[in-house]
Amino acid sequence: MTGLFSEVFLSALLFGAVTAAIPLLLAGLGEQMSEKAGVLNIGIEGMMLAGAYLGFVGAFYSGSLWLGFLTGAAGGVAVAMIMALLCVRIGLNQIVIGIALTLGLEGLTALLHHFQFSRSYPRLPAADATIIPLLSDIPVIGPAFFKHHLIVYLAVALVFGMGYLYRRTQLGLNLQAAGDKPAALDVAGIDVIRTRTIAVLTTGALAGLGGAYLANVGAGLFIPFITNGAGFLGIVLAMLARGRPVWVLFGALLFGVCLSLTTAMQVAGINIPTDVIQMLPFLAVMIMLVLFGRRASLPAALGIPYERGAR
Amino acid sequence: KSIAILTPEEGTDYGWNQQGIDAAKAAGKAAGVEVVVAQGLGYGDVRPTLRELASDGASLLIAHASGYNTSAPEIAKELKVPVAIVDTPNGLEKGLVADYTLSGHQGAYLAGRLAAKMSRSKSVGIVVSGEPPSWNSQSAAFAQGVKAENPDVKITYAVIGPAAYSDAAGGKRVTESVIASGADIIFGQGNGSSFGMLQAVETTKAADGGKVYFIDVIGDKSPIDKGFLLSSVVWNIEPVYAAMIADIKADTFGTKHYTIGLKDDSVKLLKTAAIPDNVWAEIQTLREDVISGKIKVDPVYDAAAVRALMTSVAQ
Amino acid sequence: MSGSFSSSVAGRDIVALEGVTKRFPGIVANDSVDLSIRPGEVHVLLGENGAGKSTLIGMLSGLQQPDEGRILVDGKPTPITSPRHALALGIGTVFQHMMLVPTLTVAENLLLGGPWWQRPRTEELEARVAEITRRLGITVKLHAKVSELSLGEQQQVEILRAMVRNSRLLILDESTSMLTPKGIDELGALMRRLVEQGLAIVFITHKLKEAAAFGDRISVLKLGRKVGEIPPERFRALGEQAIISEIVELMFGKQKDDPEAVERPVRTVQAEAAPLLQVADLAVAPTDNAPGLSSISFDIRPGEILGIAGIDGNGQKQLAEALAGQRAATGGSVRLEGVAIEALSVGERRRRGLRYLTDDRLGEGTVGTFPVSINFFLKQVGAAPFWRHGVEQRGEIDERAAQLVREYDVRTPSLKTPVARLSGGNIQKVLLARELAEGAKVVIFNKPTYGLDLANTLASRQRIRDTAARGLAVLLISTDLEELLAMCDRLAVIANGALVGTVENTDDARTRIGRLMIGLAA
Amino acid sequence: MSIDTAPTASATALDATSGTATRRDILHRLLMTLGPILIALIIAGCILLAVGVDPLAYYGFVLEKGLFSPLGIQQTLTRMAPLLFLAAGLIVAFRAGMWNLGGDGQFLLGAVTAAASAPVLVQIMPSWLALTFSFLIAMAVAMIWSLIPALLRAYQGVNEIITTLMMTFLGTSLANVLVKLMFRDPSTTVPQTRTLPVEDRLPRLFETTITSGLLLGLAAIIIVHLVMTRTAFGLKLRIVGANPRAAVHAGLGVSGLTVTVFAISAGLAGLAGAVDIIGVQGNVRADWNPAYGLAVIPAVFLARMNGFAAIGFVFLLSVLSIGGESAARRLGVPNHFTLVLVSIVLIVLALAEYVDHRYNQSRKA
Ligand SMILES: Nc1ncnc2c1ncn2[C@@H]1O[C@H](COP(=O)(O)OP(=O)(O)OP(=O)(O)O)[C@@H](O)[C@H]1O
Ligand SMILES: Nc1ncnc2c1ncn2[C@@H]1O[C@H](COP(=O)(O)OP(=O)(O)OP(=O)(O)O)[C@@H](O)[C@H]1O
Ligand SMILES: [Mg+2]
Ligand SMILES: [Mg+2]
Repeated sequence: MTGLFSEVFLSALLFGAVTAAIPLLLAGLGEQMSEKAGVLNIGIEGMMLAGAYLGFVGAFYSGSLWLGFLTGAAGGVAVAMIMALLCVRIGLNQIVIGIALTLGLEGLTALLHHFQFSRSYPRLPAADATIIPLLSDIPVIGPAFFKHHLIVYLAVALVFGMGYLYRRTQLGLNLQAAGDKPAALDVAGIDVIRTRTIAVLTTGALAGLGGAYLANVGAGLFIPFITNGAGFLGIVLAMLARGRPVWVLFGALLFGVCLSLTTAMQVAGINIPTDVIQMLPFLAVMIMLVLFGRRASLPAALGIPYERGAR
Repeated sequence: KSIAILTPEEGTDYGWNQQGIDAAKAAGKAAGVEVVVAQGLGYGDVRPTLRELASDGASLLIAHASGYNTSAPEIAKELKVPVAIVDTPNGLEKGLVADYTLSGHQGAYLAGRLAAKMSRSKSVGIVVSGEPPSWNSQSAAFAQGVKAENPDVKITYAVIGPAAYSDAAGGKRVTESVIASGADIIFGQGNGSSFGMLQAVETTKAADGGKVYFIDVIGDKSPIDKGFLLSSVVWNIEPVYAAMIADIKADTFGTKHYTIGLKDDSVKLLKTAAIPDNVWAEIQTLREDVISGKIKVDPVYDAAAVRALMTSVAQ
Repeated sequence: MSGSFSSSVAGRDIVALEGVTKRFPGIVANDSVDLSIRPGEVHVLLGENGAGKSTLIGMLSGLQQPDEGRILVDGKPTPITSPRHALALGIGTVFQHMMLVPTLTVAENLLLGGPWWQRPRTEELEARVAEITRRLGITVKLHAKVSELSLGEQQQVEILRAMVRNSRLLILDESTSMLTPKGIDELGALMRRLVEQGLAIVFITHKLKEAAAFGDRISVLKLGRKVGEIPPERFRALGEQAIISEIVELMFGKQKDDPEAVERPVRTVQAEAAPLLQVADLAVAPTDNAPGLSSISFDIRPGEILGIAGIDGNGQKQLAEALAGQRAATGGSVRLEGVAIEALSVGERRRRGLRYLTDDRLGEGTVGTFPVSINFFLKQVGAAPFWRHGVEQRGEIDERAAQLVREYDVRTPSLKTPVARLSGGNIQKVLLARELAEGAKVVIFNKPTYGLDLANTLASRQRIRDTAARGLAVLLISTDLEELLAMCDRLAVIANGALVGTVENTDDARTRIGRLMIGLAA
Repeated sequence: MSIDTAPTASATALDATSGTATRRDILHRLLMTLGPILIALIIAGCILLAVGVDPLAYYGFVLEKGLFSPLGIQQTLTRMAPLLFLAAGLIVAFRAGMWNLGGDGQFLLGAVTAAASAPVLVQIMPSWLALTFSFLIAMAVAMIWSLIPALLRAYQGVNEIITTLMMTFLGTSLANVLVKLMFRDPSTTVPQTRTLPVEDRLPRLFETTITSGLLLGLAAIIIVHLVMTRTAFGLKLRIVGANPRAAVHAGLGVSGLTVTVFAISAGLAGLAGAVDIIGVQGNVRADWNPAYGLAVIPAVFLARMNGFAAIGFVFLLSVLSIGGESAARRLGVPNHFTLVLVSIVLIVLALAEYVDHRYNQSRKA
């Protein structure tokens, strides 16, 4: 059994964990922003699918991954615009619209795929990696963490950017107020609807980007239902992270590592059914909730549409 | 008059669904009967579709998914319509229920021999997106083939997830890990996720810097190949369906098992340009041996047994 | 007072309302109201609960748009389209309901509204706040979370916020309701200084004495219509008493001198009777944002009203909740008619006759979206005759609800109206009706007249007195010392979660309480 | 301490209409439902046109195969049975302000335990008793499964949206593990539970193929509706849902009620699983997850948590899913189009409700 866990294999596992974590990270960061501003964005799975599809279409036809990320983000934003219009502007129920959008995008992207790609199944070439000098030479860790596509480092940098945004900028204050007491924000002269719209559209962009990464880098192709519930995991991550972007990062990595663990255990010949291993991240989080549950509070106005002057 | 086939996914997957639909169409055409295709039905309750197809006058319902093998016989009894189901050898009922338990294990065995011959690193991988019986039997036979060819070849077996059929990203990720563990030939089974495996093979270099090859199952992906497809265990279900239609006409439906195998080329290994002719010739000899019974390949359907086989093989 | 100043700018309205009408489903909240607001004047707006004062303010601050009529700013017709617009016009409002984000700090709340791309300019703000607070003579904890502040402190923050924004027109909607007498006087002085600097102020209150003391001009609203105005000239000509009686006449159409100065009726506290409520060494643990209680002990006899005085946020709410069973006590005993009840649930305590009238009418007293009728019976769900075998008896409920609406003079469009649509005073009447219903033995009133108009205040006080007269024990918690002196037999003072002294309500009670409140021995 | 009064309030905005409806109201609501559906069909029709399919033919098939043909309507009604139970469970939870989004996990565990117990029990006791036991077991298991989110919410204030979503991921995996490792039918190669013989399943109604589970489902949702609107218990739950602080103030045992709500809601979801297995499916295969919950949640909202309206929406969903599959097959559209159709219908219905609400308000003012 000695050869099983070679350095190359270990770093491939960790590399895979990071690749799997990035879409969750982006979705979680996006969802977090919506939730901070008081919008429960259940439609994020739909936004990811739109991003995955359009992202793939963009990258495939243009041959540029970056253009793919752009079109993917735009796809997410397009779906988010519906959400913003229906749930933020005119205050429709966020759960109804969210689920409807998810169902609709599942169907629509599958339909488009059927007419467009279901005979050719085009696949993209490997994503070119940005190799970080020095760091990438560290054994195991280096190839696992420092040989990714540039967008991965940007996503991680975004975690800290978001942290800064929330804690140090006026917009961060606005977002928090929009989620905790929108009326107070309104009378302070900031348009609540606009603030929430910004948040939802940002969510769309991030979710779309996450979907595009999943399709273009994670899989290298698009097939129907490719997101496989990643959006819902993003919701869970965002809620657990309680407004702290770094926790989304930790959570996403936990899920990624657990996925790679599945492979590692199989290769090591440990015979636990994959179902059981798949339960591990959820079990871990559940146990965390049982132990530290009380602290998982959410914005007071989450899910409640804001209407000026309503009693 | 007409026969109907029901598949869980669209018949454009270069795999199980497409092979079933294409075969049904071909068999129908040959026998001069109309073929109704109900595809993309999912793995839920297909009783409504079965009833409707029966009431529309189909005289044979082919329930082309193991998930349909409870509902289809029930509808057969309810409406007195012949149905064909898969993976249920003891479900036969004269005039009503026929079983076709398809297993490409003989072909997979040859694929294993082929992989062992061609692997430069003496390490091959099996990646599956789930563990249904028909895949298990091929995984096991592949491993047996590898070991029979060369006991020193390492086999790495990895399941993407419990039901990761459409998890293309997972397929790619797991395949990349398996390649990193040293494999330079991947035997892959999985519907949508197998495209992710293919992508991984196309974009990842083997340990020696060379190409990684992919061995596919059931369907023939050469139309979309970019030069990484080594072979495929191709199933041809048409003889099965043709026999069924004939049995219905002869009133012997539901009395026999239909199988596929190397003998009549209903299971065959795909020859690609990547396989050198001498290797191919050796494989053809082995094929004769399997057909003649000189080499015996037994199907192993149970997931736990397959895993046991892998670990024992892996040592 | 402000004569010299207002004459110099007289005639120039900062803001004027012309024939402004605002309708809500089932109600005309403002009906062709004209109003002129001038620099250098404190314009007092008076009116009963639901008269439409807050609605008027809502239109001035951009929250709502009038259905008819127009608003002139600096003489030009200007539709005020949003709160941002109102702020840009120099209209700063302190709303009746708290408008601070509880999870942000005071500083962050004050900074809210700046350009979004900027870093919050904390240093700049600190300097500015220091200057204003020095001028106003108040202190604020800039870096405390708002949720940790008492309601009084929050109100100060809101006033400060309006100041920080350089408002030309400052609107204060019932801003004194949470302040101590001293705080009210300070606010009065502050308003005076501000108008002297050329600001205009609109000041809404239910306390006629405040109106008379701080105002320059008074407008009275009734059922959405403006029924009268006392202009500054007349205002200055009249004395306090004359002003008050004129207001009362405008509001109620009847003549009566200072209506709040009712005689304290001689009551029959059964001194020898066993106490109905005995509290000994009650203690509650402090939480993140509320003080705890320590060794609280007192008795109340049948027919007695015990008042709890003190500055808001010193444990009054904790005391009431601990007695009612809503908050876990960490020690001590509570006995009702001699029986220990400290281990009983809220519902069980209520069934035994302990009633608690909360000060948080919308937050916990009612379910805002439920109809008025159901809100009468929130604490009796399942009880006969309104429910039989668990099944709702709509007829019985409506009948009794209609009776209570009449008896307590609840002004509501219908029994089915969601209770949150009623004005504060009418919601309070619903609560009173609910708590004083049959079976009460001990009643805890927490700020029972907070936010009520004069008529409702008087009616509520009378209910409380009647309650005691029926032989019930009453615990009256209030921050309004006048109210306590007018009602109670004995007064205790609460400070930092402990009772610092109890005095009989005799002539010198006021000074003794005052000494206790500022930390001296009585 | 803002636990989550959040989604609560939006739930209660809908809850205000618990009163009785007059005939005119019902007519109005019917119009306000059929109108938007028509509009949704037109929008979806444009998509069909875009992919080269005749929308009229498509809808003709949907109606014929989902509603007007005897076979179609029977299938539709049969499909409704589990959905009705799920909707009933969601109504209880949503009215009480608890966002039980874990319906699918509870459903699957109920289904698996029913499938595991029924075939065994029918061999040792009369069929009706065996099925009753199976139902009870399924209900109990789902209730126990809901205990963790319930207790966390009741005593720790942990938001139940997170916990129930996670429990659904967990429950789905657990259901598979149970099928593969514990309750597996040894006589099949495919991992699935033992099959309940057709004659032991719930009887069919009259001479049709409609399962009598439909009646159970209807009974469940109507009882739930009446309990929530007409009884003291229901009012207590609604108080907790609309304003948890008011519930504490009114002396209601909020923690106990919370756990009760979760138990009832999950129990009904478990029963939904059982009724699907015992009434129709007969067994559970590994990796089976129809994910009914996701579609039922919006239906319950659109029905404003009114049981009778929910029946209507569940019926609509069933017609669309049964007829949509048939129409798609006949016209060569991928079956995924049904998802798009359902989505458009949901969105337009939600919009219509908003427009209606606005119109009513402006008329009253
Ligand atoms: N958004 C609204 N929707 C419906 N009705 C409203 C709304 N706002 C106010 N009302 C109604 O308009 C009337 C006037 O209310 P308003 O709050 O202006 O009274 P107020 O004079 O401020 O009373 P209070 O002294 O109790 O604060 C009340 O009957 C109230 O119920
Ligand atoms: N009189 C004014 N002085 C300064 N700025 C003004 C004035 N009127 C409008 N504005 C500015 O115009 C912009 C638009 O105003 P506002 O945000 O109220 O409009 P809106 O977004 O169209 O409507 P809503 O109020 O419904 O959001 C704002 O940036 C506001 O600051
Ligand atoms: Mg007011
Ligand atoms: Mg008031």
